[in-house]
Amino acid sequence: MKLDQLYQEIILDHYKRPHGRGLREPFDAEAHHVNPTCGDEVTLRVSIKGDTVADVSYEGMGCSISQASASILHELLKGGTVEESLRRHEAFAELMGGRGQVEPDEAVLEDAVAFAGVARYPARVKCALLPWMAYKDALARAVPEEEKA
Amino acid sequence: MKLDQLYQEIILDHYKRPHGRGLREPFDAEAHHVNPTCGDEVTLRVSIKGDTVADVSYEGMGCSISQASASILHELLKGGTVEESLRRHEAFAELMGGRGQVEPDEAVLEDAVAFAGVARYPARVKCALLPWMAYKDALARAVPEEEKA
Amino acid sequence: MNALDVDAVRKDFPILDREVNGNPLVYLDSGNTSQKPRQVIDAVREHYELHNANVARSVHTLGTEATEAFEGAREKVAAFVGAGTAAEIVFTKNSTEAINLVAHAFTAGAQDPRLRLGPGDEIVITEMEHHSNIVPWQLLAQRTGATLRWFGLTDEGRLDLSRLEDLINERTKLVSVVHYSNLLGTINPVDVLVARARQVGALVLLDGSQSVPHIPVDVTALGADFVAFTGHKMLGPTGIGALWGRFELLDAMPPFLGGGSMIETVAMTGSTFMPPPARFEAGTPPIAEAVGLGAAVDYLSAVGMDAIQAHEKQLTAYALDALAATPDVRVIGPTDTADRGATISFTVDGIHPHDVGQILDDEGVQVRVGHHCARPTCVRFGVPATTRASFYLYTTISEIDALVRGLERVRKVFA
Amino acid sequence: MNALDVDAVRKDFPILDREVNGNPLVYLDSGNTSQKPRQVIDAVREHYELHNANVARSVHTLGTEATEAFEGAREKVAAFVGAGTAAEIVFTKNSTEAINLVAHAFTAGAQDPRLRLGPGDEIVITEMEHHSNIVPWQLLAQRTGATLRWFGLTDEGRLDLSRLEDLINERTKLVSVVHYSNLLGTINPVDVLVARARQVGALVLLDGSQSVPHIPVDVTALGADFVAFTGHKMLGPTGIGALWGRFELLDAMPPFLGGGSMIETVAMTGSTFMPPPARFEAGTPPIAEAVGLGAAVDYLSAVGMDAIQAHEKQLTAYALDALAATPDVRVIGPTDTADRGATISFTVDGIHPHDVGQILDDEGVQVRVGHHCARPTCVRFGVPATTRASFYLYTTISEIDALVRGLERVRKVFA
Ligand SMILES: Cc1ncc(COP(=O)(O)O)c(C=O)c1O
Ligand SMILES: Cc1ncc(COP(=O)(O)O)c(C=O)c1O
Repeated sequence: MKLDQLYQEIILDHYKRPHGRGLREPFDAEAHHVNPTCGDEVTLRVSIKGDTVADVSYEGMGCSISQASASILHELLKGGTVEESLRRHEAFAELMGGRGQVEPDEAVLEDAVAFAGVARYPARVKCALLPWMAYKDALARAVPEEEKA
Repeated sequence: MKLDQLYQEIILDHYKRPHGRGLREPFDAEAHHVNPTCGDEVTLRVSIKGDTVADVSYEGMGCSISQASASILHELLKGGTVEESLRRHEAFAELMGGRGQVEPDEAVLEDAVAFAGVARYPARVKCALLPWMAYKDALARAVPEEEKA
Repeated sequence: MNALDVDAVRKDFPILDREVNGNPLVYLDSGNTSQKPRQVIDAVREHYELHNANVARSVHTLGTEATEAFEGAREKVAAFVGAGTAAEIVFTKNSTEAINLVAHAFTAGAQDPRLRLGPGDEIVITEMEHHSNIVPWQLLAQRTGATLRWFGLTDEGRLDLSRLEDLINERTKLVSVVHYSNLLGTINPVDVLVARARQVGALVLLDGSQSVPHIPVDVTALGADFVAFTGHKMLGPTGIGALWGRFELLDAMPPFLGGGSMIETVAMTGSTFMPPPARFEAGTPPIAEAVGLGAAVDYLSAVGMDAIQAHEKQLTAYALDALAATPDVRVIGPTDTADRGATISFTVDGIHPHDVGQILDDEGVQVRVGHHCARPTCVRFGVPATTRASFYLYTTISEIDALVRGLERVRKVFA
Repeated sequence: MNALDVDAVRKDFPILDREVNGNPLVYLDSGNTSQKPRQVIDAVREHYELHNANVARSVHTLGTEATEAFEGAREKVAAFVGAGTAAEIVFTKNSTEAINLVAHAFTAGAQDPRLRLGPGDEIVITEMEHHSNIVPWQLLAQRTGATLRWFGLTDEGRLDLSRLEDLINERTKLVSVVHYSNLLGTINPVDVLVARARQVGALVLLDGSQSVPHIPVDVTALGADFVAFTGHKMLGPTGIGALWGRFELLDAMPPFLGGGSMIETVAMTGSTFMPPPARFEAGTPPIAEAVGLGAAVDYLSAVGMDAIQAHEKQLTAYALDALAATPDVRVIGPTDTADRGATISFTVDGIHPHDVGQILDDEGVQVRVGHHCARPTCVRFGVPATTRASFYLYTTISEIDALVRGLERVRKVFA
């Protein structure tokens, strides 16, 4: 069943019991993203300590896909290095843009491989990407270009 | 042949040898009309003496139909009463709007019955009407409403 | 009035034979765009296969045929909405353009005092407008310094008319209100608004995008100055809409888009313009689309707008009852059939509309989810989005049953 | 490059089987609007029969299919004109709207200095423009107090470039020029104009309404900032056109029409807008029309734009020779095939174009007569109107013979 691939157990679990939800202090930057077609919103904060993503906190309204995606993002990126987070970001974006043709790398994406089914639903891809776009935006503000070089 | 009904001998004659062409003095009012789709233009003057249309003079650029129509208008209206000219105007407009279904009254329209065939060509009806519309306009300016009453 | 034979109607809509995700298509998104009967699809095809040419510019036979078809469609549309003359129908690309066209007629330097707008002047809308009847006025207010004001809504989803006299006052230049809300289903009391606007000398625009397709509309009887509507929601093609306006008022308006076919004469140093409707139809118009829209209003008239309204009322009553019986469903908008159309927005407790829509889609049931281009209405009712089912002449009771069954499945997935 | 097989092409155009006044249709009015191949007509029909839904708003299957078809069409059109990305293609209702959209981006208070326009600033056009590339600039000049200037023409129907440096100068904000004149057939030297505009920092808009359908156009290589074109002249449906613009520049432009789908978020107190192209596509777009236009560019690409250009060059050479051999015919515009397209305007001594067109129509030959929405060009050449024959990929040599035979009959009737 196609629908079961979309609403995988992992996704529904994260949706019902989101991890790391809530906006926390301290943080280095915040980004607010909206999906204009459906009105889903997420506010996301990052706290960077040296090379490490010390915290990702978020708050938002949206469907199961966008909410679960934020929860999994938190799990996946918090505590890792900034570089690692960008690698995971890229892998996730690639998976979502792959229209179901991209084989996800479980070593990089862990629980997020559950989103492979979402890639088959073009209308939902934006939901899954919403927190990730906000993350990238917040990170760019927290770590200015000069510093990265 | 449909085309022969459009380009009747009378129409072609009036086109090649127009009657009363040229702008003359004295005149009471002038009207300039343009057909925006094709650029045909006519400038038409009326001179009214009492109840009589003393002169209709005109100048214009346009196709055989609009030019012949101006020439026949001159023939038909000049020298008659204002009231008669309006009756002829009405009969001509009715003929042109009739899509070929109106039987023209030769007693009223004389040579202008030759335009019966034009009514079948919606794109050309405006050409035939151009000088008649200018006439009505000029007349309205020459004979203000109050006076008519 | 003849009753509507929904089985016969459905045979005219080829798409209704389709399956979606292995289930028969249950199209409950007509408020978004309607499906098209064979008669409309064929009219467009035939036009291209036999009569295609540009209009108003040619003496040749094809051009004459195309022009007659195009102007004939204008006459049909005019008759359909009760316009005084066909010259009162301006073809646009959609409702949105029709509304923007009116908005651009208002300027600080307008010759006609009714269209002169500046600081201190007010435009009044409502909190239940589609974005297409909000943003043009926000942009106009920015351009001119005029103030935008709006009616609030009652909890039932009706206009809050308690501040009528305050909101529509001597400073009001224009009242622009949706006739039939695309989110709430509410049908607004046009008579009350028009009467008050007349008292203060304000113009009235009705957004008829949802009313013209679904209920008999007589623009003359309504008493407004402008009515905007859109072809694709009334069985017609995409790419065409219309603005009806009182001729005298249209004639007082300056041109909007400039270009071919709207001019009287052009010189490099300046141009003069045609009377309406040509003045507002710059460039090649949607010709085949007008022909299709003409076929659409023929179809609607043949079925009968009264019959369509009665059919939709029956569906709405049935659906409202069915949804009332489901405890976790909350209808946003009027919950009885008085002054409401066949568009029902609702939320399902604890489940986001996106997820509701997704699972319904799996069952073949096509509903719209989101803010329905009426975000302020969502904000007013404290919801980020809703699920919306909207019906039309081809909708059946059993399709509403499919919706209700689908909602059970939604609950199961998210249990 | 494969040569064009005109017999095979003609089989794809159902209308070409038609008779007009008892004669086979000879359609020589493609510059006005083109005929449509079966492939385009079918794509539109199939869309309505199988995939019709609104776009960008639904999670349901039909909505997803319609959105993919619509955005897929944008990608096809982008590739067809060599745009960097599909986001550089804004769908409009026709060329005219595309040009007006750009005109409305210029205001006194614009944030971007390139779009700031007021007294002292200049906009430059030419004497060979279509009304759609004249009137929007006249209206803009009126709104802002800017000055409209224009290139004159040589007797041969070319731009008079002798005043290039004077006309395009430090005060020039925009140069808006037709790429391929719809009256004269002249193809203008874009490189010269762009180079000069770049020197003085002016933007360049090309009216590609006639070029995009008939010659290979690569917007990136042309170096302009905007190119406007229209679907119905390139085998596509009516009701759709496009504006190509450099993304960075589109992104600097304020919205034009306000409404659904162009917003990011709407509150009663103010709204924010989407990036291009959505920012400029308010309301329901011409969805089925985009699908049809996508099929049209597929068709053109399959035949090959090089092959079409070569075919038309051959027809033009033949027609220019044939007309040169008729002593009472005067061609208005270039009389050789260098830098000219397959559109030939002419006058017949002593016979008004209306009469020429009427008699040709009786023979089945469909030509356009009048000022072709380019009245200033007529004035420049001292004629009230012309007769115009314009060719396309389906035109044959024997159709040009029919035109010449028709002209003999014209002479006979008016002998
Ligand atoms: C050169 C030129 N520009 C602009 C236009 C206007 O195109 P449309 O009528 O599709 O807006 C045309 C065609 O009519 C044209 O030939
Ligand atoms: C109430 C209302 N107004 C305006 C519109 C805009 O119509 P269109 O998108 O056809 O311009 C719609 C539909 O989307 C609507 O429902």
